[in-house]
Amino acid sequence: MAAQNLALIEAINLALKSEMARDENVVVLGEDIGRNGGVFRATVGLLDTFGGDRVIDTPLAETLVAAMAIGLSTQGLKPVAEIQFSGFMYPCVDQVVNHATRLRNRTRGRLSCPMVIRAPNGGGIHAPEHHSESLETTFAQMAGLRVVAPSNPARAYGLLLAAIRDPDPVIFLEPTRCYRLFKQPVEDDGEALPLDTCFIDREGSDITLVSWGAMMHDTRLAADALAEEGISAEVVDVATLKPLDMDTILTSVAKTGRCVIVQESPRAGGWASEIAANLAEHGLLSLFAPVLRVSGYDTIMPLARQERVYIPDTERILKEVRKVFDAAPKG
Amino acid sequence: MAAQNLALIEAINLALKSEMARDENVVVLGEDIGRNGGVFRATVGLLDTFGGDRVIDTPLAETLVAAMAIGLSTQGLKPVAEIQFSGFMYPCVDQVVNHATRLRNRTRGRLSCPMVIRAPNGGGIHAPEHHSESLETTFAQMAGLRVVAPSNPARAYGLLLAAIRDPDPVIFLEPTRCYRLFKQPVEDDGEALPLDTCFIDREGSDITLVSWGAMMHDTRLAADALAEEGISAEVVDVATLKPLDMDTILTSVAKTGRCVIVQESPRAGGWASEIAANLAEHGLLSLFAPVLRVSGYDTIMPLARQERVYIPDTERILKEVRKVFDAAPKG
Amino acid sequence: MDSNHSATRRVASFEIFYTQFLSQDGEARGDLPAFAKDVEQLRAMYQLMIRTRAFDKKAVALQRTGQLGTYAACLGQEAIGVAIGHALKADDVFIPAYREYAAQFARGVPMRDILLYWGGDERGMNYDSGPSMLDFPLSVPIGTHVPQSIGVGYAFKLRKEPRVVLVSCGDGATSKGDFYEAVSSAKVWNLPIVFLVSNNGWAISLPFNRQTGAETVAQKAFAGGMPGEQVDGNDVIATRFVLERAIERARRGEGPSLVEAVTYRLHDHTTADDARRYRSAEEVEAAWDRCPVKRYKAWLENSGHWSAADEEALQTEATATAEAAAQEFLKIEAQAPESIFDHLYATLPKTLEWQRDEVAARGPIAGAH
Amino acid sequence: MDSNHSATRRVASFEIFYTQFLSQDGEARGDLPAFAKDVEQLRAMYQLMIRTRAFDKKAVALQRTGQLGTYAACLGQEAIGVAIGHALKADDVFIPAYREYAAQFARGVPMRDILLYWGGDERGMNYDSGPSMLDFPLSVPIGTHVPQSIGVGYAFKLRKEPRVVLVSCGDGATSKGDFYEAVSSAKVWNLPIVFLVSNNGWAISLPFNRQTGAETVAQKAFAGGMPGEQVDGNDVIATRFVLERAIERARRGEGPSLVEAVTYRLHDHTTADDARRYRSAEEVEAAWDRCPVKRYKAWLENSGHWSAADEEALQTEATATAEAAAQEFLKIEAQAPESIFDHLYATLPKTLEWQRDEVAARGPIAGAH
Ligand SMILES: Cc1ncc(C[n+]2csc(CCOP(=O)(O)OP(=O)(O)O)c2C)c(N)n1
Ligand SMILES: Cc1ncc(C[n+]2csc(CCOP(=O)(O)OP(=O)(O)O)c2C)c(N)n1
Ligand SMILES: [Mg+2]
Ligand SMILES: [Mg+2]
Repeated sequence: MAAQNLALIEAINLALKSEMARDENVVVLGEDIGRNGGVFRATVGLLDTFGGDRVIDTPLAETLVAAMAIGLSTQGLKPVAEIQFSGFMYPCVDQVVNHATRLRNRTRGRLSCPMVIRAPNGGGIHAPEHHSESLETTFAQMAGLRVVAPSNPARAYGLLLAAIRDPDPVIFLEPTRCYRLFKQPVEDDGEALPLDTCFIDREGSDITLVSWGAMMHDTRLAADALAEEGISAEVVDVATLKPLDMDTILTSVAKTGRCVIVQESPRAGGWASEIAANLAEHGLLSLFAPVLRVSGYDTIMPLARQERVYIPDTERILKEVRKVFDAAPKG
Repeated sequence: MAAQNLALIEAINLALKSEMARDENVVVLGEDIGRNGGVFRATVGLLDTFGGDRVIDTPLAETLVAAMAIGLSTQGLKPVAEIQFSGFMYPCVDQVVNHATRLRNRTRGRLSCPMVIRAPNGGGIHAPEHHSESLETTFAQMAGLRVVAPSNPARAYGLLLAAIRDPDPVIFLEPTRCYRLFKQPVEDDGEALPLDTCFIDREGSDITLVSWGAMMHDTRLAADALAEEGISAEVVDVATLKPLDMDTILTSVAKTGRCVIVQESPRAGGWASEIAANLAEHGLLSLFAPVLRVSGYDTIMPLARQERVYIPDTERILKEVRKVFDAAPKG
Repeated sequence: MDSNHSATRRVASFEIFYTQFLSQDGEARGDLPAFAKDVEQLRAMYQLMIRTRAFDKKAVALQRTGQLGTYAACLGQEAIGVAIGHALKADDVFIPAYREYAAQFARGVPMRDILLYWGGDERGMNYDSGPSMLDFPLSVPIGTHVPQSIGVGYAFKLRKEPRVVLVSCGDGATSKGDFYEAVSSAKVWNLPIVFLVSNNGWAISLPFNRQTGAETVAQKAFAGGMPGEQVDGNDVIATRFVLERAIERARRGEGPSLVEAVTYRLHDHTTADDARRYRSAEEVEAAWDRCPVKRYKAWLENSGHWSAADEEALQTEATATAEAAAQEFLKIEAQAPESIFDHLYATLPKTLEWQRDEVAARGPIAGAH
Repeated sequence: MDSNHSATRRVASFEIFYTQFLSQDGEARGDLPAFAKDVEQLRAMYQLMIRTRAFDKKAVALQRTGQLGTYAACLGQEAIGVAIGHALKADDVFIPAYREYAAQFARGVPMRDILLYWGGDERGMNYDSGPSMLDFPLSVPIGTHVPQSIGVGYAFKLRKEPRVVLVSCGDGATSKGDFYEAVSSAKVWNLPIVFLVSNNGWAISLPFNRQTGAETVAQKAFAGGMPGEQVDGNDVIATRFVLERAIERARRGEGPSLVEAVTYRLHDHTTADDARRYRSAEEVEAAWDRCPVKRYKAWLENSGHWSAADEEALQTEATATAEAAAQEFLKIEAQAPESIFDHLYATLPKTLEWQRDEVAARGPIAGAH
């Protein structure tokens, strides 16, 4: 099968189609995902292809969506639920943490919840209030869960396949502002990507830049800018946030001695802190300089006019990188 | 007024009584808090003293409890809501993050939510399933919120007064297994403690031990054990978790050069990671050794029989402390 | 239910009533309510309806030309907002959904603020004049605002104030647990709350008959032992009448109730939506026949309360008013970037000052405005 | 509601029926259901009730002597569990609240497992025999399990399997949004679900009339357009009859319904509770007159289906059975400490292996067992 040039949202759609065709137990559910094809069009065409039994428009009730996915998953189905924006996932939290993540443990393996909850995550598209939040850490804290945040179309495709096939619950957070930002060749080969390994997005030797989701785009741009200055940045995509593959990051930092972590969510309690804490524990001796975090501020996500004040950009990334090199000059 | 010797739960009760007497706008609400006096007896006597209008038994609906508190707080009342166990706070999350934390910001200061949600937090009392969770990081991530976790009766009294008087929403997490663990003289002087400063629980020079809530107790025991070995541990109580006072911790670490952080919640994404990340950023040059975290495991909180496998204890704290001194011997 | 079985007896029964004064063609049925004797009020209601429609049109136009963010039009639902605006007293509290602009205007929200809000500016929620100063800003997370009414109503009751809270939401919101937690409990304390549900038949692409198994929204009131009733939400006379009755009952201490205003969303869900994907042109066309403006205008004219000259003057004024609001909106200065810290807490904690300073030092950012 | 107004018409009406076959004193009313012709079944139902009561007593005794954790007794509510156990088919799915031990026993859960659960051991949820292998473990977060029934019922419907899911909860749970999100939507897909609410009058210290403004739980069904009915939950014949009817209707594809079983909690809420703080001795005493065992026994005896000798043999056997379960429970070996990692994921991620290794290396911990 030839690779098609796809935007990220199209790769999501392709993965859903592909896996629904391959496995009749896969069902999708959520608000406006049927006839309407999803508010971002992730589920376009599924209703016509797979019918209303497997493409389930739910009432406007996010707790129900999560709970229904739990119920479906206990019966051998593989539900892939969509929440319209990650800011509306909070009503799912109780169901996920108090049920989905622990049914296997509670029943000593008798029942389990192989289910996926997908949602667009993050800001940058001038959307209305509550449509631009970053929820990864809310979920990544929860034991028994996997959290995935792809950064490009090919990874979105392969990781979504992996998430659907995984025997445990997975939260799948898609980078809203990258949905149509760029295209990439994606082959519909049905190949899943591993769910527990960071991607080395680009190799480098002077500093390790770590990010995930939409911020990977700006991180790549920052690496480009650094390259022009003769600084070689290794870029790590932590697309599988939970469980966290620190080995790849530690190996990289052992090589570069410097690390900056980039996230969009507020600073305090973000996943960047988890990574930095692991570096403070295991990487201290390889570090030439403090580990710096570039993040959203500890504020409410501003409405559209000020969202760019909040969201980190290349300039802010480069500023922190410079601080690192000021503390530990190259060479 | 003479100080009384009180257990932590009694200090909570005293603070509620004291503040309800002082300020007629204070109301308490929650499940079984009226005639029953609360499942842990935190609200005993309030109904008789202040009447059913101000001591509100709510239906069994935690979203409602949080939303009702929001509504009350917008009208100039000062609601103090109780959730029976922190594991049942998840249905409050949406109301807290999508409304309480941001009403002030959304209305540019026109409306606000001066409210407190209290709950017992953590395990160790052989309670049933879902009664032993640690929720502080779930909330400490949220911008616009304060999160408080007292570790002894006197601080519980002074911090609860401060929380009630604070003009913004506060999550107040009480250490369940310390409710009746020890008593302490508490004076009903109506004096609030500051909401943005760590307590130096004990001064020391060789290592900084950082903790909060119930784990403070074991951390103090660990410091005692270290003192016998001639190691002087400074113990910092981060009772006001959010916003986080890193200055006190950094000052301490600048002095000791070593740091171990102790938390009960799972390791990944816990508040210990936030503190360690800040140390990796600002304290790297004063650190002689890696920053180690002692924490619950990244598992579901086990049922009662195995809860002690999960909850960190003095032995586990001392083991990490020894690793630190192995990496950077004293002297 | 095998209700005839001798071991079985009936223990409770419930009824739902529907009220409509003005037929689709503007004919009056039955004795009109007392307020209908006050011609000035009748005219004011019509004026508010038309101004709202003009505003709505302008807002959509601003969005289509890239001058406004996503906007949720109220086309076809104006009568409900007008009825709310006229039924509430100044010191009542309104907790709105997002299509009752007419009510917000009546309570003093400047049109500019609504534009600011959808334009992505927090200042659009700082209603600073008239009764709206007491009101909540609209809630985007559907239905989550509904249980907050319980706290507001409880505060009124605790203080023995003769005030009422009206909380509104859409039919979609009635699927949310938040809605039911409020409905189930309001009567426990007999609170002065009116729950108003604008059932416009759709929640984005989901029709009402796929939203719930219930035949009406009104019957959901029974889950809380409250009265529930339906009204023709495109009949401004009926809607105001039914709402006023519910509000005054609540004010007299007779407790909460639920009103389902049956209406239709004539526009796309928002400007980001294309309703043709999920509903037929015929359905929408048929709904235009039930348009609240058409019907009310016909009745006002037939009753001699409204003339062609009145109409012309109003249309001109309404368009100008909307245009003026748009200009005011477009000219407003950007907030300072560091204003994102201004109302985070009553006082910014000192540990966050460096973040504000960083933003302030950086100055204006490309793309922020 | 001013229902006589000429602009107002009735558009819907609803009724709630209550079913009781056996009076408080064990007199039968009306024609008994068909299953009452099968004496073996009638006796089996009684036996299950008595065994459950003996179990309950033993569990409380274990707790009082420090050999069990907090335990939620089912005293006074045994008829409901028995009815469920007899009404469900083997391949149906039961999603229980926490007082239907009789139903769980009927479906194959060993008594030992219930003790293990309240003893703080996850193995108490690994039901490994009989129909219970399909069932959910009980849900401590009140009401949260209720909407999960929608997914289970949907799976049955999707696969065209003639199976039913029965989900049970208490009156307190009916205040939770989770409950309503399920009730509101079940009929959208006409799912084969029976919602069973055991209304025992109390949610810990909150009496039903402070729990909700609704007069009955049954009427909450109307929020989802489903049938709702009440049954005397202390009448095992009526409860089984009503449940079977609801279950078989669901199985025939006629959709979901809600059954409110009116009962009373004769025990404290749990062994950690002291009900004397919030309810009177008179109330409890009066409730003992409505005890499900007393009434059913009287009727069985009067009907000649049960003798004093039967009773004596059963009591002896039931006590011995409970005792044996207790011994089995007390003798079970502790799980290995590192078992807390065993079922976290299908396969433990390699990044967590060091944690398991740390626990394993440490060995047994004081206080863990
Ligand atoms: C909790 C939540 N889920 C989903 C959305 C996305 N969304 C916005 S409006 C809407 C439909 C609302 O329907 P309804 O309540 O009937 O109001 P209407 O738009 O018809 O006025 C949806 C699903 C949201 N804003 N909040
Ligand atoms: C979400 C949640 N909130 C609070 C509790 C604490 N709690 C346990 S049982 C109970 C009362 C339950 O009442 P009801 O549903 O009527 O069941 P019953 O105990 O009467 O059988 C409460 C408040 C809980 N377990 N879960
Ligand atoms: Mg609608
Ligand atoms: Mg009950």
